[in-house]
Amino acid sequence: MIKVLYFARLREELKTESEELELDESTADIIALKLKLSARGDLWNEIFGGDETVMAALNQEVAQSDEKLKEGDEVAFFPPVTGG
Amino acid sequence: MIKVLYFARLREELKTESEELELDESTADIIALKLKLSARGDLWNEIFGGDETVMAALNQEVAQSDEKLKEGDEVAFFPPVTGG
Amino acid sequence: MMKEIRVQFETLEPYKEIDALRADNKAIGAVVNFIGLMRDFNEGDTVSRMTLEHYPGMTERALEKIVDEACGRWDLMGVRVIHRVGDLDPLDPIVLVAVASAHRGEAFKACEFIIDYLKTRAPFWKKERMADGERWVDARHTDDEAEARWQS
Amino acid sequence: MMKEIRVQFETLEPYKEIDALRADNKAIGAVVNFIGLMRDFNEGDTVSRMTLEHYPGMTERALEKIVDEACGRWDLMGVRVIHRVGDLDPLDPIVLVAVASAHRGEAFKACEFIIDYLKTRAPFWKKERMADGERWVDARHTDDEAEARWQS
Repeated sequence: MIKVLYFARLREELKTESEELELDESTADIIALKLKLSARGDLWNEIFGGDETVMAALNQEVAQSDEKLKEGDEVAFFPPVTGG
Repeated sequence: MIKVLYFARLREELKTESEELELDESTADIIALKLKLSARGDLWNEIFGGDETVMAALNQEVAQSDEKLKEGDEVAFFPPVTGG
Repeated sequence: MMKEIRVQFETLEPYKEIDALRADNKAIGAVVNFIGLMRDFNEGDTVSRMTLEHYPGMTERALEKIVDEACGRWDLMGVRVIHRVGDLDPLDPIVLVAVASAHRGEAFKACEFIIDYLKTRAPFWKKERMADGERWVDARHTDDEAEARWQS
Repeated sequence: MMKEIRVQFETLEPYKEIDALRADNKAIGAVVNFIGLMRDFNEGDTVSRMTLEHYPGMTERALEKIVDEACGRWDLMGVRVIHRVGDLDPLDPIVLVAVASAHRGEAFKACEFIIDYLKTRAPFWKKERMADGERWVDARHTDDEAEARWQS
């Protein structure tokens, strides 16, 4: 299993704070995971399949799209940060 | 008359806080005034005739050596500033 | 090096933090601090309230990394980064970055470096409430430029 | 633009000044401030006390000029420059430069600009007291370099 978290605008629009997914082909790396999520259609497709800038973190560090996932990983998706 | 002020190390070493001088050839500009002061010998010569960095202000603005003096001017001599 | 990094729901009290940073250390000659405040106006609209969300765990790691990087680049005697989350009203401090050093040059650079990186790398998100609804704040392009300055 | 420039024998209270600078102005998004503090150590010696002398009249004019120059260069909402004179003990604030603006970049630049110019252009002189006597502080070469950065 991997844990997937959503923050800010994403969390609100997707009405999802977090979920657990099986680790398999469709969640092998972050880019695969994004494809899987966009396949859910509607807002999921708009957010993960479109032009929107979505940042990803792997185990609480900013991650690149091609980073491989392993059992127990925590992946987070969120819009560009606006703190400070 | 012109007024001449001394600050910090200069004030202490010369044991002079301020003095009034006649406006004449020997006080026509700041460089002439410095020559006049160094001619007093001893510490005056060391400070105004030597290698020491002495800054000059004319009417409370930093001044160049060749600035002309006129009746009522306030000239100040002091070491490089060290505030802040 | 005294280092303190905190994310809090409680009101941020900058002066208390600066006092704690100085901690009666007579070797400190310079304290530079940045206080980010909630404005009642943004992008042409009056903003009455703000909610700050963050990613617990990642936030602290990101801030630690930024502060450690600053400590590696400059000779510092103390750093404090305190960031608010939750609901804020206009005038409320959002963030404090306070840096102490023997001389001012390093404190200035480190303070600006930390806030520039925080703005682009620490997972905080602002949501503004206006008279006619609410909106998530968009990332500012100028923040990316500010960060990029340090990469040389 | 709220501007306050002061030279005082009384204890400098940075937090009071920063509060006055902010003055409940909800448009201020950034406050950057520099606090210069008396250190108990300089040039390898323990310093127990310090006396600051200045040139009344010229000091205020010089500070006004520096602040006006900063206000011309950057878009600021408030500037406060308060400088101590007289006798100081270690830990005492010597100078506060506090700058408020809508966004942080301008406040950082203006604050550093003002203290850099103050260090080389405002007529203050420090005298340090050590266990075995006293001495006038020499001007620092790095201060000239800091000022020169802004001349381009």
